[in-house]
Amino acid sequence: MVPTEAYVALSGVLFSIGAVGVLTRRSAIMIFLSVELMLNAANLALVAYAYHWAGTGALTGISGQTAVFIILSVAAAEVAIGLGILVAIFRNRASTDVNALAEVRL
Amino acid sequence: MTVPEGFIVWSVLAPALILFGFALLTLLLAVFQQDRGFLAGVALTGIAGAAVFAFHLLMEAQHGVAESGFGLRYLADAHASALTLVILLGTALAVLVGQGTLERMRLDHPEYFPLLLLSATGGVVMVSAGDLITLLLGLEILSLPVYVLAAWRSDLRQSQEAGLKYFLLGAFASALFIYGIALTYGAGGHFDYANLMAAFSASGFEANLVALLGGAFLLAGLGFKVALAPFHQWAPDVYTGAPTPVTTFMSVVVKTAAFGALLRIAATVFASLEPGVFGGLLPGVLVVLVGATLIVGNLGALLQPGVKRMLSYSAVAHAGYLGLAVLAAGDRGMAAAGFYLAAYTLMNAGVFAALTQVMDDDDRGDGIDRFAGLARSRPWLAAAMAVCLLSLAGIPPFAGFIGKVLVIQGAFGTGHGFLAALAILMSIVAVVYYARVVVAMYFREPSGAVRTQPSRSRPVGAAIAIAVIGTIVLGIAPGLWYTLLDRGQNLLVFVAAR
Amino acid sequence: MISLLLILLPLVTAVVLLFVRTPVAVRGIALVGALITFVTATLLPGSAGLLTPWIPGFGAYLALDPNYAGGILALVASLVMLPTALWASLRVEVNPNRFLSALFAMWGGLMGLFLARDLVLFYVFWEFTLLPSLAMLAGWGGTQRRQATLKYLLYAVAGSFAMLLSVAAIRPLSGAESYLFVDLLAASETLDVLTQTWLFAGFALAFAVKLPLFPVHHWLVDFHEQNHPSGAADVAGALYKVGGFGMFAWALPLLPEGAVQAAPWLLALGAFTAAYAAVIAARQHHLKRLLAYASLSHMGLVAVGLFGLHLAGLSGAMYLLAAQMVTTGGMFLISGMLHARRGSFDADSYGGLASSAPALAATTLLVLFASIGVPGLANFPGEFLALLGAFQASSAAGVLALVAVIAAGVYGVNLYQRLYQGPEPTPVVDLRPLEVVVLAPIVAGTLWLGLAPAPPLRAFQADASVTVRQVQQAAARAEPLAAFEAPAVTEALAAFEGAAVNEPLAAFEEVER
Amino acid sequence: MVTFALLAAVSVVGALGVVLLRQPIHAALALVGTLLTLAVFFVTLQAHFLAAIQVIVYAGAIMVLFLFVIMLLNVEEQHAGARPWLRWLAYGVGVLAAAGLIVGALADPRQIPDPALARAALRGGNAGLIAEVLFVDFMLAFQLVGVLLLTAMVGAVALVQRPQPPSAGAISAEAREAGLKERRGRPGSPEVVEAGGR
Repeated sequence: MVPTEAYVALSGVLFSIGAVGVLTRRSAIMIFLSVELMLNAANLALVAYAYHWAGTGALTGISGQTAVFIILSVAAAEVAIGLGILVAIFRNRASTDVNALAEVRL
Repeated sequence: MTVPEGFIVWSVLAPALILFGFALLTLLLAVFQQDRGFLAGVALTGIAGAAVFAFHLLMEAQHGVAESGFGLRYLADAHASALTLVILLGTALAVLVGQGTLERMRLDHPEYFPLLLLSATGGVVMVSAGDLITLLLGLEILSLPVYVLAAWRSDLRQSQEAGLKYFLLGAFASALFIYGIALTYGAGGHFDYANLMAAFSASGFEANLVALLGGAFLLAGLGFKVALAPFHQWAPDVYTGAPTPVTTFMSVVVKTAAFGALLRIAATVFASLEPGVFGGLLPGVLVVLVGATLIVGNLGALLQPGVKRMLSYSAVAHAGYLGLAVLAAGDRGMAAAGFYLAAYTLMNAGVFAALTQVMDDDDRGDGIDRFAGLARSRPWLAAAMAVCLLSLAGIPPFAGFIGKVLVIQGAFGTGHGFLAALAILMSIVAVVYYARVVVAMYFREPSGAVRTQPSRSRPVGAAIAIAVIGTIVLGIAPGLWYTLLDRGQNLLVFVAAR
Repeated sequence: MISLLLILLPLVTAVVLLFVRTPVAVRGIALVGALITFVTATLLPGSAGLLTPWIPGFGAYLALDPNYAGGILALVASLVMLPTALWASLRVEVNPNRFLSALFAMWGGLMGLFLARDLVLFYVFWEFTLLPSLAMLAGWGGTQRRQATLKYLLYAVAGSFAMLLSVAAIRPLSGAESYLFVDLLAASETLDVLTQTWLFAGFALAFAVKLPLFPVHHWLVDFHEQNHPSGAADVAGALYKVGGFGMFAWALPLLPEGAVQAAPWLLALGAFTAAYAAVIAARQHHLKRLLAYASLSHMGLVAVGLFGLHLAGLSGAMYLLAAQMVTTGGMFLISGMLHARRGSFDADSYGGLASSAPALAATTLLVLFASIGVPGLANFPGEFLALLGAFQASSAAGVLALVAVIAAGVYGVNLYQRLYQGPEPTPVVDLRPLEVVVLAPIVAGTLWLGLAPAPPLRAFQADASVTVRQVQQAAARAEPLAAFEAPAVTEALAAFEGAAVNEPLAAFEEVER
Repeated sequence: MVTFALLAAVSVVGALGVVLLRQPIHAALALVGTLLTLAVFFVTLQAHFLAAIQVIVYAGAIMVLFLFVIMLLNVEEQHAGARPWLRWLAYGVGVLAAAGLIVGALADPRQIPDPALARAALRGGNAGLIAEVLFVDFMLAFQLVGVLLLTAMVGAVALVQRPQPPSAGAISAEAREAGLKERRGRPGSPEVVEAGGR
């Protein structure tokens, strides 16, 4: 059996890659995709720790999984707003203009 | 599986529920009723209703009956109720400013009011949250409407960029925060503060590094929201790009909610971490961030030509002063921050409200030239602006001064004298850039090139009046508010530790 | 209660004046407000103080004590403010209601400043008083007022914020119960030398700006030169030179070890300031600049008295502070009256006024002589005791300070000659009845402080003895920091131990006779 | 163990694809790959319900939305030439963060959990068990999720359902009609344009 620490370490790697994506990519949608990657890394860590706590006999193991469920809906809400902003910008401009605006320098 | 008895306590939710209910009401009414004044009235009624309940809870907390519900996942102690009141105050001021300016700025969308109320609901949840998941949800409910509002001006590229940038960095911050939740859960096995505290202070707790990393990520996530350097870079652009009424809301309510949450986490969960090998790392990081924020915010403000942008940087700088209170969160820092946030809400909302009267109809034109001679053309507006600016600069007898003394005393009490000295040094810099506006208003002749007749609006005037009177009253009789915070202090720790 | 009333009355008057427009009403309200406030001030000695919590939990109190040294200063300041308000209501033409409002706000702030016995409250009044003085300069100043205001603001704020740091730090570091003077005094022993020195430095910076002392005095001259020609704002500014009072009332007794470390340096600075300013004053042609430098010179003497850390010097410094309020204030009022006649502040454009305006000349002579320290008039007792203290601390500083006193004689007499003697270009009107009314309190104050110095001096001495005791204990307790050597102070202490408490006073009374 | 290493490698490659691939479409598909490997991990960690959700909601619904928007907006990444130092700084921060997190995770001194116990406690992470926690412990959070989704809906609608940009928005229909008529009558007259603009 793979120890939960390995999963957490993997999630750390994925999370860091996502963070680098946020900092280096320039188009809004790519930044947003990187954020989704970070969220998923966090979910992996949560599930791994849920397993850990269940395995140590603590009663709260399952609540980690439940938190993932809630974070999924948070992500969905964010996606709704984020894509809404992008589309709103798109609607107000000619389609060729979007790239210029969607490029956000951080 | 049944819900344990006494688990659900509706009364603690009252302020949030009322706000949410009125958000829905304004949303429905907006379909039939296009009259902005009416919608604003409904929104203000909701805010007042929520304030009544929050005040009741605050009074109960004074008498030792701090309520909580959902198994300590939602707290209505002095800290939560007091900051709820501050959030409601900021929201009410933003409603007034919006009502008075949105029509003029041709931004007259009726969704403004429900979105503000929804956002405020999120803020109330944040300051009352007793566990990290509730806090996260509050944070999101707070943030999403603000993203929308920041991008409100469909005709102004600046505003849309502000919205997009704010959203992207907000989402990034949320991701950091969520990862922090995951690590904290990994270290403590719980999401609620009470159990986390118990786990962290239990003997034999060894997962220090995981807990510290969790704390660092939570700090970074909330640091983005309150614009602590180096997570502040979005703030000047977004505050400047967003429509000014929205900036009013953003700069006070978002900051209050995020600081409220940060203070509580710092005072409970991470205060119980044993020093251990990496002890002092978390406060150390915070010290660096606060110092950097003070420097970046104040020097940044000094270099800005536009007043709105200067105020945006000044909002960053004030996050630094509040950061001092977070360092002393376990001590008297929470009460100090509660006072500072109230003062900051009044004076900052006041200054932005006054700014809307000086800027022109498409929400542009914040050059210092516009303020030239304002003392002659609009003496009361100029005086109000001057009071708010002086208060922001920390000059007595205004509320900002008392706030500053409180946080600086807290910093000394926890041994951060050096940081306090830095804060004071930076305050001198701050006087220079605030004084520039005052000097323009009172000394410079109006230049013919710019329009010198600022607009007049009754609701904005009301907001400014509330802000100025509040700033003066809190400066002269700070005990009115500080006592409520200070007396609730013990209960707060008691609630968290129970 | 009287103390609270004394603070609130001018503030209420100030607020009321903001809303009044008709000239008659403005004058009436100002006159009534000033009279009531002054009468309240005369009730001050011996009245009960005030002590109620202000910010509970933070340890700040609304603490006012009229029976401290500040009570006397408040009374004297009110005596000077009364004619100033009257004069301003006659002479300020543009927006007189707002000018008077600022003046009354300043009055209230000063009263609070002198009476406060809680450090936070003191600081609040300290800073609050800055605002009306800024407003008067900014709104009614001369052509260079913008620059003068900014300079004043920056100096004042930089100093004040340094003090704020010390104010905020002193309670948590010493573990005092509250910010009340008595609590801080009791807890101050727990602070070590280094902490005390740093805290003292914070106070000293603020007080040095407002004292003012040599390197940080630059704002003063511009401030006076640019203020409204009536001189009313200058009078308020002269009353606001409260750095010496802050030292006496707060910094020295609370931080005796820090004081012992810093005193020799500050003593030297004070003596230098006194001499330097007096010499410069002798070369000035602009009347207000001259008065500004003269006032600076007096403040140097105040510093000399204070930092001798000697009973006589300390009480003399306070006495000099009170006396110069009357004399400097009076001189600024007279300068305003001269300006009303000739429209100029150039001393050389005057001359020979004595023949056409004998009453004005006589009054000027009296106030000017008091100002330069002629025995029997207001400044003399204070100057004498301050010098006495200085000599006991360091004879070099004493000699330097003596130079200042002598130079004062030179520029004082010279000024009188330039204004009132010699050929007269055109005759001017003598004192008008209203001007007599304005100057009457000044003359009365000059004579009162000159002829009956003992009661106020005793009061000052009682308070100064607290400081002296603190300093003695500090010196006995601690080795000086290696970096700082304080031979002058050790000498001063040795000298003090030989002198009985009342000896300086006795010596002084002898001279009087 | 080998399976884990293999899948971990796949997920990291997918993640790198998100960050490095030029075409947004490719990057999005790389993310879908990573999400699917995560679903497999969820299964091995006794979270079957979440694995299903991950595939259906995340890799399915949310990513489809992303792809839709990418297609709709026809986004093409123009390569960032500016600020290479920021890029390197970001790489540095990323490597440091990854190293810190790996050390943090692996240096955790606590005992490795007992798989049998975990399996018994999690019972495969089935929906019923999650529901029990969700509707009791997380009841408040669950309600707040409802508020959040409503907020998102209102926000999205407010963003998209907006009156046309202000050049038209401020003019009432009649005024515009009148202005247009006038303009048609006297083409190019500046005063009329002014009047129409009010």
